[in-house]
Amino acid sequence: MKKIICGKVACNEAIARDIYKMQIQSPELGQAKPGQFVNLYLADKSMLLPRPISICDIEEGCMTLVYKVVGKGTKALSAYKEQDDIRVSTPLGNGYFIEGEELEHHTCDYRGKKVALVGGGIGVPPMVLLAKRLQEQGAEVTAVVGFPEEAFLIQELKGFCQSVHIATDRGTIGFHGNVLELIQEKEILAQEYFACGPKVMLRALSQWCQQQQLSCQVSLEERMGCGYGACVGCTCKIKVVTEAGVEIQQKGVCKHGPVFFGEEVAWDA
Amino acid sequence: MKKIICGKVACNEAIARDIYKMQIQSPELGQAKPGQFVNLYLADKSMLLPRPISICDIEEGCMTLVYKVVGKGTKALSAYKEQDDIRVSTPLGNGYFIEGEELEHHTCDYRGKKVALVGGGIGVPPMVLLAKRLQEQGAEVTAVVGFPEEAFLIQELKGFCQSVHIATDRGTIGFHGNVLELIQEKEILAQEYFACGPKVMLRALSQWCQQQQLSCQVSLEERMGCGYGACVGCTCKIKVVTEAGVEIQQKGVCKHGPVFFGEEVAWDA
Amino acid sequence: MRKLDLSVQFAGIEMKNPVTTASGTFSARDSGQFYDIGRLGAVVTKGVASEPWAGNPTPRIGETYGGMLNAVGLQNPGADAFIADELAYLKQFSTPVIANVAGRTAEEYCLAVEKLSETDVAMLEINISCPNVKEGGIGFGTDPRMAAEITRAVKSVSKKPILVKLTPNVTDITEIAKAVEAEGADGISLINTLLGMKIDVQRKKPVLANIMGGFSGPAIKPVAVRMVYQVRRAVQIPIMGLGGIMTGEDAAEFIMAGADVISVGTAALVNPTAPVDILEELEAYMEEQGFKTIADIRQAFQG
Amino acid sequence: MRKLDLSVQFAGIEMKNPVTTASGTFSARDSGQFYDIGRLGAVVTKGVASEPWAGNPTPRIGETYGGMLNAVGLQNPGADAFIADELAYLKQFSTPVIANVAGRTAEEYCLAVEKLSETDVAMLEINISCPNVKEGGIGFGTDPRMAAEITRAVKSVSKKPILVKLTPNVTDITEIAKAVEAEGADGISLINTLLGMKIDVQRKKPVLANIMGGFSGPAIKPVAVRMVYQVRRAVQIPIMGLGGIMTGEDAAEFIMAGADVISVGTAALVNPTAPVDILEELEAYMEEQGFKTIADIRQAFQG
Ligand SMILES: Cc1cc2nc3c(=O)[nH]c(=O)nc-3n(C[C@H](O)[C@H](O)[C@H](O)COP(=O)(O)OP(=O)(O)OC[C@H]3O[C@@H](n4cnc5c(N)ncnc54)[C@H](O)[C@@H]3O)c2cc1C
Ligand SMILES: Cc1cc2nc3c(=O)[nH]c(=O)nc-3n(C[C@H](O)[C@H](O)[C@H](O)COP(=O)(O)OP(=O)(O)OC[C@H]3O[C@@H](n4cnc5c(N)ncnc54)[C@H](O)[C@@H]3O)c2cc1C
Ligand SMILES: Cc1cc2nc3c(=O)[nH]c(=O)nc-3n(C[C@H](O)[C@H](O)[C@H](O)COP(=O)(O)O)c2cc1C
Ligand SMILES: Cc1cc2nc3c(=O)[nH]c(=O)nc-3n(C[C@H](O)[C@H](O)[C@H](O)COP(=O)(O)O)c2cc1C
Ligand code: FES
Ligand code: FES
Repeated sequence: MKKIICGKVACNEAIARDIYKMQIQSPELGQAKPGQFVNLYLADKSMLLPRPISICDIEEGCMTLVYKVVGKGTKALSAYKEQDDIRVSTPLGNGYFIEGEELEHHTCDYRGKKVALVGGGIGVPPMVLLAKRLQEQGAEVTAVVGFPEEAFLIQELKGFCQSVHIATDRGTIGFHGNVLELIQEKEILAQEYFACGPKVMLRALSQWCQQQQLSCQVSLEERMGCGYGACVGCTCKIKVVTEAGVEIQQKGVCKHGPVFFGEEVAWDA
Repeated sequence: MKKIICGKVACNEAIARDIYKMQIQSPELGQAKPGQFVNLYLADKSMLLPRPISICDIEEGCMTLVYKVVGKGTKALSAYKEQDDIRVSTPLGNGYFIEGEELEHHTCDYRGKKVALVGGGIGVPPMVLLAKRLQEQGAEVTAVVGFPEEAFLIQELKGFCQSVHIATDRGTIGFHGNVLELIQEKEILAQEYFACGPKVMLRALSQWCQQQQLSCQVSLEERMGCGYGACVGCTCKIKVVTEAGVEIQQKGVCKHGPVFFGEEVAWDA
Repeated sequence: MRKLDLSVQFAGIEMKNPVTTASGTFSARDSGQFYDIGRLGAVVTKGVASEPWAGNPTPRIGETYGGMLNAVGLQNPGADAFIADELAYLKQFSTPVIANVAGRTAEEYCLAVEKLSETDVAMLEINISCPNVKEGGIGFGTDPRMAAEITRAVKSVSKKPILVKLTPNVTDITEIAKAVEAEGADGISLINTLLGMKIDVQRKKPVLANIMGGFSGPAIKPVAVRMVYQVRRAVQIPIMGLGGIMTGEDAAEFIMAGADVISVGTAALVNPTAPVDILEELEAYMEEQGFKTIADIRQAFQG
Repeated sequence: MRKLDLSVQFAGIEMKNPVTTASGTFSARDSGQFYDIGRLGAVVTKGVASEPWAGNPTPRIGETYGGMLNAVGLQNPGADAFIADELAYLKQFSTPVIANVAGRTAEEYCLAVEKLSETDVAMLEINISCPNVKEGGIGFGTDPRMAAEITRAVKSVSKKPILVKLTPNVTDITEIAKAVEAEGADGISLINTLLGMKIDVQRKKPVLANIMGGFSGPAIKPVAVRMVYQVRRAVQIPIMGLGGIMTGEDAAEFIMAGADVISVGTAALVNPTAPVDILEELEAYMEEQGFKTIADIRQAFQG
């Protein structure tokens, strides 16, 4: 059964401007797939809805989250102190498809395979756990990460990647431009791409991959209510092949996603 | 100007079943009159209204409150820990009339005067500061305090009173009965009575004092909104002598009270 | 001590306790991953129409002080898919199913009701907050005449008891309640969401793509309790009370106000196990107060 | 950087900023002990009738999740005492005074308006949420015909601009707004309190002696914002927006929705300095966004 557990904040510190790393401990925390997220429930009772945050890293009993302060909820989160209690769900969503099951025409064996992980802004955190798992499965992992100005999680990524390429919007660090421009310019080629970040980035990358006939998995974001499939708040439009041809269906980001194959997503619908 | 200050909880401990003593520190805490109260503003943002609590004791920079857990707000209050911040108003209301000003036919000099302080349940806390001040003014102070079962603040009262008489509803400690029965049975006579407690107690005492032609000040309680005179939520009915005779007017407990002379109160209106 | 008996008779069905889910905040497979659905008195399913509806564009969800907004727009797969999927899945639980029905015309409501009447749902809940496309999109539930018309229409085709779910966005809720009672509604559920709006002053636009949406959660409870109280004194038929119930004491509050059974909506988004937690808290409250039955709670009220 | 200019023209009066107090939550002497009243754009005083009203029995106040209930029942000393006391005291501040007026019949409203017209109040705000004793106690503000009747009556005797304050407890707020605009109202203020109720399940009785009461505070803001937005699109006259404003961003939200000025009610009970705090926060928001005037806020809205 899924459940809401009461964790303890083990650390909660700024790692870049407005970016915090929080570690939560609980004996009830098990494993998670990269790309899964958790719901954080705030102590301030005027804010009812959970805040979904991707799992950046997880080990038995301890989970790492990295989040940006963008509003009231994440602001309240940034004020949590060590040893504070925090209510958190067990992992939600499906995560990236790297389990080795046969997925239609997509590969299932990552041994020796070249993969590129593409993260933008607060889309970078889930790339850490993903890099770790893909490396464990024998893949040759490259990360391409973009930020407005200040980079974070670079050391963590370097632990699991053969190379980490950085782009910043203003050229403050690394490449001056966005991640797709960086990929194209530096010809960072891979057999499969995994991405998380702003919708414009995911869409551009996905279209480029389609042109190149490369597989691409993207993690979508949508404003959520429940985060577990009950409220039908978080839909996205997905192309589904039915007897009648290709049909656009509404899928829950929290339940059917957040990860989809780039070519499935009906970007313009 | 009155203000809301941010104090620090210096202690918050159970002193009897469901009864807590909280000390709040702030350099902005000045003096207060006995019978005045403060508004406590809770951190839980789902509860908006302040909780009015009588000042039990106050010294430069530190205030003592004693409260009973009766509902959500006081329950939340009991969970405050040492060093927690707490928003609290500067003293509100008028307190007991012991300033020495000529108050119509009431006395103004307490030197050598016999006074009795009558407290019931959570009406006992303000009696501590009152006893202290009346003793300072040279009065001979007796306290008569009643509880359902368990007594509290007895030591504190003994510090300022010549004698402290205790009554409990079930006879677990001291006299078996209520404070008025105790006063009558033990003939605890004084020139002036000061009371705080449940309305039935205040009313019975006030009527008895009127029969004996003794002065009696009572501190009323009413469900409050603002606690400072803005909402007109907390009215009580007070007899006022006007040109047209005795008129019953509505007075704000928070603003015109909480202390009134027993004979002013229109108990049945 | 005698054991607690939480069972209730509600508009012709037997329920082991008065706690149900609120339509649109419960999905058998997803909610069922957090608790045993079989423990509930009944489940109320997400609104379903005769044909599939696409719902509104995203963002569909917003948060307000102590509440939330939604503009899901009644996205649903249509009655046939609902029967084949959600309803078939729910068969395994020993819990009565109340199917919530949406429509844009009386004919659409009736079509869905006819289909659902052939299944083993225990009861149908008619959501009359939907806009009436034949009368300029004004909500059926905001006018006693239209509310009566829908009730009459669905009653004439339904083989199941009919609950009519009222919208609170009206001047006089008792007028609507009396109109649906007069047309033979077996029960009333209230309240549906208030109409609300929020603007994001950083982005300078409405939080919901749909601009306005349904406002629910603990913030709205005082309106819900007031309406249950008013309707209880205006009609004889049983009431399902909802709107902001977060705790067992909230459930007891609705029962005192006049509800026979209660539903848990937004609370289940805030805490997935809320329906069963509230059931347990209601039991604890009854123990503490010495109440043995749900009727004891109602009778204790000095209103 | 150019200095901020928060001044607004509102229904014929000049205000140095758009922040006012909400009727019934402000008392010049008592609120004035916490902040300098002179800083506010205007003050709206507690409802006053032609003669004194006793109001309701206590308890008059209850707390709800993110909100509160009140059943003060418009206790007031009558227009004469109000003029002699509160109004005289307010003369010392350089802040326009908007006097809120209550009544049980059109005649009573007119009597109070006539008396107040002779003073130097800047404007009158007519609270039409009061029950009409001549028509069975139904609220004037819940019916467009009655709302129009009161507006016409007070306009015919008033020498001051008239704001009509609408109740949100109606099916269609725009209908009422249009009715009062048609009768010459100079502005509209909304919203008054929702009708709410709370039961204390420990004591087993309603929290308010009056059973039901006015529901206010941040909990109700989504309803208020929605109604301001709807009314802004239905009428031309200026709007005073209120209902749950707690912060400067909340104030900006109402301005984006269509309010010309805003009022702070319940927030001032939760925090006595709220009106001036909100003014400062609004200034900070404007600075941060690069807005120079109140009109800039409204124009930035992409609604
Ligand atoms: C599957 C998923 C994974 C995510 N992972 C991360 C992560 O690892 N790190 C991170 O910093 N952020 C992540 N986010 C985004 C994060 O949930 C929001 O930034 C956060 O909820 C904002 O809360 P707030 O109260 O601070 O913002 P608000 O004041 O509520 O809003 C600020 C902005 O955040 C968006 N937002 C608010 N709540 C949600 C929500 N429940 N779902 C989606 N968007 C929301 C709003 O649309 C708005 O644009 C993720 C979102 C999703 C859906
Ligand atoms: C002038 C004054 C001085 C007080 N001094 C003390 C004191 O020294 N020690 C102490 O223990 N209690 C004192 N009280 C009572 C105290 O304010 C309430 O017990 C407290 O506010 C209850 O809050 P709650 O959330 O726990 O209760 P709730 O769940 O809100 O209600 C429980 C009970 O407390 C009453 N109550 C709640 N809020 C208020 C309020 N704002 N004003 C009055 N009654 C309320 C309710 O009517 C109800 O009966 C005083 C009250 C007043 C008016
Ligand atoms: C996300 C969401 C979806 C809803 N969908 C429906 C629906 O399909 N049919 C319906 O009658 N009510 C629907 N409602 C209204 C709820 O059933 C309930 O009446 C309302 O939310 C008030 O209860 P609450 O405060 O406990 O949520 C929905 C509410 C929410 C929050
Ligand atoms: C205690 C109290 C008393 C009020 N008295 C009046 C009144 O006399 N006249 C009036 O028009 N509105 C009155 N109101 C309504 C407020 O002015 C305001 O419309 C409402 O509370 C919503 O705003 P808020 O959420 O900011 O409080 C009163 C509200 C409260 C809380
Ligand atoms: S957030 Fe509720 S279904 Fe996805
Ligand atoms: S509590 Fe508001 S006037 Fe006394």
